[in-house]
Amino acid sequence: MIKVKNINDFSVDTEDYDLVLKIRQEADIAVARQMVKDFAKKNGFSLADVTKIATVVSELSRNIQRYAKKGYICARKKHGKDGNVLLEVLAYDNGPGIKDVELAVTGGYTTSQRSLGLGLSGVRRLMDTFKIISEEGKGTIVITEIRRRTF
Amino acid sequence: MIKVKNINDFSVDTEDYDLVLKIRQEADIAVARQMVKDFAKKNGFSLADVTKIATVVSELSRNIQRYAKKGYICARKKHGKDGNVLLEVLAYDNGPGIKDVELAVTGGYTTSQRSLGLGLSGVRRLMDTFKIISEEGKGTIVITEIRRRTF
Amino acid sequence: MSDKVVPIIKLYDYLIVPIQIELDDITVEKLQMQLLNEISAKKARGVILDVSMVDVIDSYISYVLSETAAMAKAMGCHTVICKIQPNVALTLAQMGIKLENVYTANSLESALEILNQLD
Amino acid sequence: MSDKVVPIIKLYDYLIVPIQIELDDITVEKLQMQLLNEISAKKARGVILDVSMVDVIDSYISYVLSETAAMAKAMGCHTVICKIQPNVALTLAQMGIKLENVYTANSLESALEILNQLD
Ligand SMILES: Nc1ncnc2c1ncn2[C@@H]1O[C@H](COP(=O)(O)OP(=O)(O)O)[C@@H](O)[C@H]1O
Ligand SMILES: Nc1ncnc2c1ncn2[C@@H]1O[C@H](COP(=O)(O)OP(=O)(O)O)[C@@H](O)[C@H]1O
Repeated sequence: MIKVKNINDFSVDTEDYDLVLKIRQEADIAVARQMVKDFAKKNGFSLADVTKIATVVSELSRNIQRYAKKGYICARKKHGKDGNVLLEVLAYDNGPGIKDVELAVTGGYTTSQRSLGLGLSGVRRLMDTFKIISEEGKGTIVITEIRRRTF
Repeated sequence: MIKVKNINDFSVDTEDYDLVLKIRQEADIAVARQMVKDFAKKNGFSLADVTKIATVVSELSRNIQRYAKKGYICARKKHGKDGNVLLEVLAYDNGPGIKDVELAVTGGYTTSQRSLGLGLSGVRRLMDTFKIISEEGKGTIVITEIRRRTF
Repeated sequence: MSDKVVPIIKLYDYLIVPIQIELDDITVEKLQMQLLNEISAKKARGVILDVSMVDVIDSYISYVLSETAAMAKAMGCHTVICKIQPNVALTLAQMGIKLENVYTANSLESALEILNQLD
Repeated sequence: MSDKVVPIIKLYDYLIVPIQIELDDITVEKLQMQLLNEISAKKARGVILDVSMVDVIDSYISYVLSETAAMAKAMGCHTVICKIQPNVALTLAQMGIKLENVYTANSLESALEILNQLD
């Protein structure tokens, strides 16, 4: 059980999640991608959405690995107010944090040499909800949800 | 150390060999092939002869696996009377033995369903010397040598 | 063989590369190395990447593929990405990612046609 | 994916199969299954086995390859074995083994030519 309350007073409890995946090395990215993909499939998400979700996990876990060295990817199934099923992906790390979150979420901004800077903005575009909490020197949390479509 | 004297009074001492490889399952065939191949290469055999030697090991180890279930492939470097370098491959098993050795070495004879019956005869054609000792109910030994060619 | 992550088939002046492995970061970097080495060794004038088996292409993989294509171009070699899965194409489009420096085709046949016309 | 031992590329009505793995008994049997399945699924009229990376073909592997080719033929599909290593060809010849039911070619281009002429 990991309880976190230190990033902008935001609290994460990994016990609330169906799936908790440690990201420590590059190889963990592929594992996380695969695990969350299977989880989404099992919960009846369409193939198009499964592809999006896998891509989101790929982006968020790479950011953890690249900028914070280690952290967690968590996933859970939720029920929205309107009875909809949602899949939530949460990425959490205790890395350096992001100075200007606005800028980081703007497509095209990157602090990497070989990168497009389209990761976070891409995730926001793929998912139905997107929230990022980051504090310099403390870490970063990204919380994002996608609705299960029935058509 | 395995000393064997039970097949037609023929004695094999695995301590005399540079390489002794257990054959117990199909996967061991590829390993034996690779190990003897490396050994032949290291001892200066030409690529053409290395290919032949690997093929010989493949045939003999498959026969062990297929007809006797388990056995050994051994290999060693030897010096011929004329100063030539030889590579000897020995296949040994305590399987059912071969009733009619003459017939078994004749190309085209096989007791398998899906097989050409060109294994033992092929080995004999590829190598410079070939000897087979087999006793029903006791087992089979194949000893075969190839000269290192300097051209 | 350890640094070869994909099989590469030479046909005419072209290389056909079926990518039938998961593209993680390490793999995609090895893929880049292997491709550039083979383009140079075989003096290839075109390379066709068959990505029909690849079910995730994210921003970094896109970046490396485009970068590889740019390097190939500098070596006189065009790149065609062939049989991208519709869901993968959709995801890339929605993220605002465009594969740069590459042609795209729906089949190996049309990929070859594109390369033939460029020659 | 576990039963797929080789990548298979479809070009026109043909399958191109680069065999870039060691052929042991288990692998060669999986290869046979995979090939026959894909010939049937893709209605292939020709299959090209690129064996340039294979450095041992013994009597059993020969048997399975010839058997596969015969089964393919029964399904209306010709088999070309392409780029066999000279040392492997020599060894087979010396053993008195002939690959049955297959055509042989030195390059992918001539393999395609053979199949085109058979059509
Ligand atoms: N977990 C994180 N920790 C610290 N900084 C991050 C993290 N994730 C993203 N960033 C910052 O946000 C920028 C934009 O991220 P992103 O859109 O994913 O693109 P990219 O990773 O390609 O640069 C990164 O360049 C980096 O500076
Ligand atoms: N180690 C062995 N133990 C018992 N029988 C053997 C052994 N090796 C070969 N044989 C017999 O000799 C026959 C001919 O062997 P071979 O020429 O290698 O062809 P194949 O294995 O294809 O039949 C086999 O069918 C089998 O009956």
